[in-house]
Amino acid sequence: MAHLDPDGPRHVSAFLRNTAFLLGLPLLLVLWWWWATIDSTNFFVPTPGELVTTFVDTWFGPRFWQDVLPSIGRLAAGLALAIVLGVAFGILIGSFKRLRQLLEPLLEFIRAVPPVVLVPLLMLLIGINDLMKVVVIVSGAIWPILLNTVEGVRATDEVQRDTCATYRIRGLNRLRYLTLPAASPQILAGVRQSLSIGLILMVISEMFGSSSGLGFTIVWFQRNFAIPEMWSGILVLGLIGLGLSVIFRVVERRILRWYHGLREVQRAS
Amino acid sequence: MLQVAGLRKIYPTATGGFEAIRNLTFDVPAGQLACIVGPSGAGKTTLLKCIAGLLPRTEGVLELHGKDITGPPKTMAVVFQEYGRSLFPWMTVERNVELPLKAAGVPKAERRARAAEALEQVDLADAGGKYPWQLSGGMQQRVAIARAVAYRPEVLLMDEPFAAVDAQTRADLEDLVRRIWKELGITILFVTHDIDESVYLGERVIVLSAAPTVVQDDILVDLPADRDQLRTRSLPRFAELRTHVFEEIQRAKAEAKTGAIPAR
Amino acid sequence: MLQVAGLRKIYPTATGGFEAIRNLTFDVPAGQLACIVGPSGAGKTTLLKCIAGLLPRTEGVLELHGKDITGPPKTMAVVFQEYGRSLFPWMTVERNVELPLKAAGVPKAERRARAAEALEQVDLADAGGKYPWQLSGGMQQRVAIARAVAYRPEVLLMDEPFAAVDAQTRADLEDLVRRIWKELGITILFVTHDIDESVYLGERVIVLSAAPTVVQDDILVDLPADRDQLRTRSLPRFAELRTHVFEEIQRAKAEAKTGAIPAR
Amino acid sequence: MVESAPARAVARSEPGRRSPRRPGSGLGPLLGTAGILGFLLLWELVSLAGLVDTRFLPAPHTVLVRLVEYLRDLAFWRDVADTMTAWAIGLTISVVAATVLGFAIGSSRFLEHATRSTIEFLRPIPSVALIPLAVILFGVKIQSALLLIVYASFWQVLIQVIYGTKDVDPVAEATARSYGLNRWQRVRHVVWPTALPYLMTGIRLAATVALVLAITAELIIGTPGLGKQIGLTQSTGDVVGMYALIIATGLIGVGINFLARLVERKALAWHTSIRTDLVT
Amino acid sequence: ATTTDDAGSSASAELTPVTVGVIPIADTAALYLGDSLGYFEDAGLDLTIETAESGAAIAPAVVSGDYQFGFSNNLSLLVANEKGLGLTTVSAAVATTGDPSSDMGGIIVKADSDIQTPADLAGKTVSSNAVGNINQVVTRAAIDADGGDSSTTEFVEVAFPDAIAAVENSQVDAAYVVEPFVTAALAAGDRVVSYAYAEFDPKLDIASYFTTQAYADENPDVVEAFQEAMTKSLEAAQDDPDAVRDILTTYTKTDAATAAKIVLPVFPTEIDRAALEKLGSAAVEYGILTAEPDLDALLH
Ligand SMILES: Nc1ncnc2c1ncn2[C@@H]1O[C@H](COP(=O)(O)OP(=O)(O)OP(=O)(O)O)[C@@H](O)[C@H]1O
Ligand SMILES: Nc1ncnc2c1ncn2[C@@H]1O[C@H](COP(=O)(O)OP(=O)(O)OP(=O)(O)O)[C@@H](O)[C@H]1O
Ligand SMILES: [Mg+2]
Ligand SMILES: [Mg+2]
Repeated sequence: MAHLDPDGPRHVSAFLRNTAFLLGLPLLLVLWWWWATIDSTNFFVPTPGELVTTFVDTWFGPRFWQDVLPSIGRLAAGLALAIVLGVAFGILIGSFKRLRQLLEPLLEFIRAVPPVVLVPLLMLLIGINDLMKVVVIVSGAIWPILLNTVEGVRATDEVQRDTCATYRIRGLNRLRYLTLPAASPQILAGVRQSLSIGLILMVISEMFGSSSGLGFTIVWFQRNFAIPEMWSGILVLGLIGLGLSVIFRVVERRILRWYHGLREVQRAS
Repeated sequence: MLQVAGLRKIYPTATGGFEAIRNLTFDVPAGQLACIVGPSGAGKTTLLKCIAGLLPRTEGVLELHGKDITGPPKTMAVVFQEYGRSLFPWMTVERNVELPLKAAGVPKAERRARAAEALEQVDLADAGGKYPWQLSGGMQQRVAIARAVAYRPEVLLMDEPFAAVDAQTRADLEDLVRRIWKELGITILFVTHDIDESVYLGERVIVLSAAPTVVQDDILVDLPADRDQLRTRSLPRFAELRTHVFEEIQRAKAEAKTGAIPAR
Repeated sequence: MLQVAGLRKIYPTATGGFEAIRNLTFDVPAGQLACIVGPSGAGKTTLLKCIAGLLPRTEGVLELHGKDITGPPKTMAVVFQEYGRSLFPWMTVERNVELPLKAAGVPKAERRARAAEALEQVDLADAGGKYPWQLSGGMQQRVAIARAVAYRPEVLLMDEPFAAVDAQTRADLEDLVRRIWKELGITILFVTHDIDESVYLGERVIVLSAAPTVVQDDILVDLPADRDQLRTRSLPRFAELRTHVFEEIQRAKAEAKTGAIPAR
Repeated sequence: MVESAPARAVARSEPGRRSPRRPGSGLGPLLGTAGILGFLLLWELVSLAGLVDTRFLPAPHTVLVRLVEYLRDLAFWRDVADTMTAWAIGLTISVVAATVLGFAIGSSRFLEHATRSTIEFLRPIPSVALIPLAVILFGVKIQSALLLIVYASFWQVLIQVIYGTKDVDPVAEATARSYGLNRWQRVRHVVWPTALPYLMTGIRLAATVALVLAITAELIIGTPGLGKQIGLTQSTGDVVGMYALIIATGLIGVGINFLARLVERKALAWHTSIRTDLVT
Repeated sequence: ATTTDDAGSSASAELTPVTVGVIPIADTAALYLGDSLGYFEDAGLDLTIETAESGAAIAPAVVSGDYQFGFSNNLSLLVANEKGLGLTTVSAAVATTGDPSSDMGGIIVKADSDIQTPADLAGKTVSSNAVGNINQVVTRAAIDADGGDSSTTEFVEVAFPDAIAAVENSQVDAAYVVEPFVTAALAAGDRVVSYAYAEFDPKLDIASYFTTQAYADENPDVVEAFQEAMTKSLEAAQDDPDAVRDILTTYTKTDAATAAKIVLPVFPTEIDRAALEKLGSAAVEYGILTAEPDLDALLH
């Protein structure tokens, strides 16, 4: 928060600055990469130029509709489920100490099982279909949300809790007006982590029982030594991650408006 | 109506427990306005929290309407000493005031009206749309008071509710408390550090000793029921009473100094 | 020494900004103890934060020793109105008091001694090993005071530092402030709501208007330098001064009521 | 600073439910065990009822018997040691690096803005896709596994720390600044304790992710460890052995979390969550 | 040679350390057998065997020089060379039994499935351990040869160990599996529709040992020594199935009972060029390769 300067070309300069922030470091990194690969013949590391051509050739076309879009759909479904379940269970577990004691070791147990070995089991129980892949995404993406929600709920300010108790604000009201908002900064930190984990699991879920999808395609490229294509697939993943984070930030700004206001107005400097 | 008998409260600590309240016994009949004074750290907040059902007691009887207090009773409102933290930063002032009414199922229109009225009474009619963290300390405290007033509880517990407001506002708020007390016929327990305030406001002043706390004195305020900032405060009886309360607190502090504070 | 000229502060808000301070101009010479009073929400806290270099001003001059204040100056200590939140819950009381000294590189032994002394002065010698959240409101506030006192700053800003303590403790602390002020020859800016306190403590009382704030009045307190709770307060000049201050605040509030609060 | 058991004599109840003097300190681990046992029981019932073919999902008692056999086998412990070594090294590297970077980024607006897009881009890149890179860089050595472990767990901690550093109470921050604490001192005395709960969550997340990746890397690349054994059981259809190893993995996860909780209790005794937990 | 790790420590100084990356399955039994018989030491090589779960990790390690030799299925080698990896085979490794009624790999279906011949697989879902690999090519070839239209068959990836469950739970219609899962499936009552390796070409080589052309050019002696030892090993394996079954239990988790039952592959000493050409053409036809492969470059 610099000095308040509500005048004139703030919009334009702010836009330019944001763009610079958005692209500055990536540009530097690309330059460095370009410089490093300028006379390299390493089979496994393509040059930026190669990568861009490959990227266009590979992903602009039917592959986008056949592989990328369905994957994004499953990812979206998985993330939505993970958020709903993670927050719901997180609040339950965070609110009741006994429940926490009962479930925590079990959850830690399940959490430590690598998705790669979990997939066959899910395949067995659910079948080889989209639902299985969504469940794989949920099975990994739920943890940061769940854990953060639990911690956020537990850290709710005592005076605020007491206030609710005395005014007999309970049940759904308490959830809606105290528990959720109070934990929301931490919940959203968890959601942000889950976005990228969901993406990673989308790839893993498509490594099994698949014949299409972004993750499948990347692994297929890798296995068939189509290295520039593989990197271009990773680029797609990165871009999706970037897109998710932009959407996330817009949502976060809305949900946490009070929080950012509180922090930023007061921490003026 | 409110019965406190043999109340004892020990806070668990790493070193085994701290005895904040040793033995408190007093009754508050329905519709009384009782002030509680005592040295800093005497256990006033602790007492209020026990009565509000927020803190389990270690020993003793706590009854409201003859029923044991096991959790926050209905129709009780509390204004906390940590007013800043008792407001929800994610809601505007208006919504903070409305929230308890909403939870109690008061219809929207009435809720709005009551909140607006209460904010008006604490002189914050303009601040309804702001967030608590956009307010000054005194304004925050007044929001907490407005929230309690709008709730129209049967029992109102207030923990140094006027600590952060200026003298004039304070006087206005004092009169507000007496007015709603009379109008609604509610029971009020009012913690304050201001001896004049305790005498001016209360019908009775309970003086607590230093921790571990007992009732040091219980003074009936025999001033006329209609009080006025200028006239009442200049009554000779007012001066007598305040001197008496002052001396009692002095004595409470002096005793605490000599005797070591026992801890379990 | 401290120069405030044409100070203006507009808080940025969703609706464009709220003008908390319109135009403040005053000087505080080195070694003065000046009290600041004003209605709730007048901008006292805002002013203190600007002087402390914690809040950027919108316009105007703010100079300490002739140098523009751009960040928190060294050798300045602040006691915040939100005492509870200004203590760090992860440290014991002792360590809270010691922290600024540690940061300033004071050797351990001296640090210990100064912290112990300061805690003693605020009557909390026993509470050093506790955590802030194990203390009552008044005790927390005294810890914050002890921290400032132990720091031995050149300039001390205090924002309603005695709001949560009982009358007797308050009197003791008032005398403590005057004593360290005299002993250390420091400059003190003291915000209070208690008019008597402002007159008893200060050599000067600056009265602020309601927001958007200007200096309503600047009163020299021509009481003897050696003050005493009983004698000084019963001086006729004391009564005159406090009436004067009271009237000024009344006027400040009255004016705010009539004129609408302008917002940009 | 963990409050001792006798301190529980007075219990602070959830609002609305008062239950004084609850002697519940030993109940926690008991309940946790009950949770796991309940899960195993459910699984046993599922296989008893024939809901799934035991050839593909064996009944837990057969798996547990195999697990006990493993526990008596020195080779198993060597594998566990291999896995845990990779885990510990990888986790340490990522936690240290992420904490340092997280504090740097979180306490500087400029850095935060400048790095955001890059972080968001790099974070979702799946470690498994980095296997070829890891193998070219390091071959089939522990370093390959480490690369994957570090890459995956680093972000978990980093994001938590960045969020934590931004959660500093403005009044606390103002206090520190007004007392002339310099940047480093503020980080040490104010930002660090505030971010600590977040960091703890980050470490707990990262610890498990590191374990998952250690196993996965061993499984796919073939570096020695539990994962490699899981791969071997898989490729020969030894389902019972596979589930026994998976259960071993899960138990290691439980152990790791237990340790993390222990550290947390010590480090965060002052925090609302622990404080109220102790007396709740 | 960059790998120094545990090589060298046990062996005497004259031995050249080499590392071979393999998948721990029956197909690589010859290598283990030869190692235990000391053939590699005899050839002046100090052999280290590293295992990987799949071929995906082996080729990069060979290209980067971490391993000197690797084990890979032949179609992957063709694909890799088309992408310019410059690999070359140094030795045959494993081939089909050539017996279309009992082989080490085949297409399984449920006992009561209505799929009777490969042609019935048209329009169905078939699982394979990896899409676009040799198993898919031979399966499609089997369908087309039987008069079906293999382009209507959907291939999905299911790891071998999970394939039987997938078939029995009707999650896929059929699955391509290799030993020991063929035996396991038969034991469970499943049916083999086609032993597609043998159907494709009775002399089909499934996999080979390979290195990079660059390494072969620089270290002809090492390559020659390896080939020599490999040949002896393959012969030994081919001659003594019991020794193969024994050694199998040492480096895989296969128990002796299963090891005794499974169908062993052929361990040839020469790669059959004609069968490989046929495989290449089929791969081109099914779009896995873009052009007829250059076998001269691949075969050493
Ligand atoms: N959570 C706690 N753990 C341990 N001791 C506590 C705790 N809370 C309060 N105390 C102690 O109990 C005593 C009474 O505290 P309480 O807050 O009730 O005082 P008070 O009368 O409200 O004081 P004040 O007027 O300063 O607000 C104090 O000595 C305090 O140190
Ligand atoms: N962050 C903020 N955003 C917007 N307005 C603010 C903010 N902080 C304070 N204000 C407004 O500025 C005015 C002055 O606030 P300030 O806290 O300085 O008052 P004060 O004089 O300290 O009052 P009190 O005596 O009640 O503490 C108030 O009207 C308040 O609503
Ligand atoms: Mg109190
Ligand atoms: Mg203020």
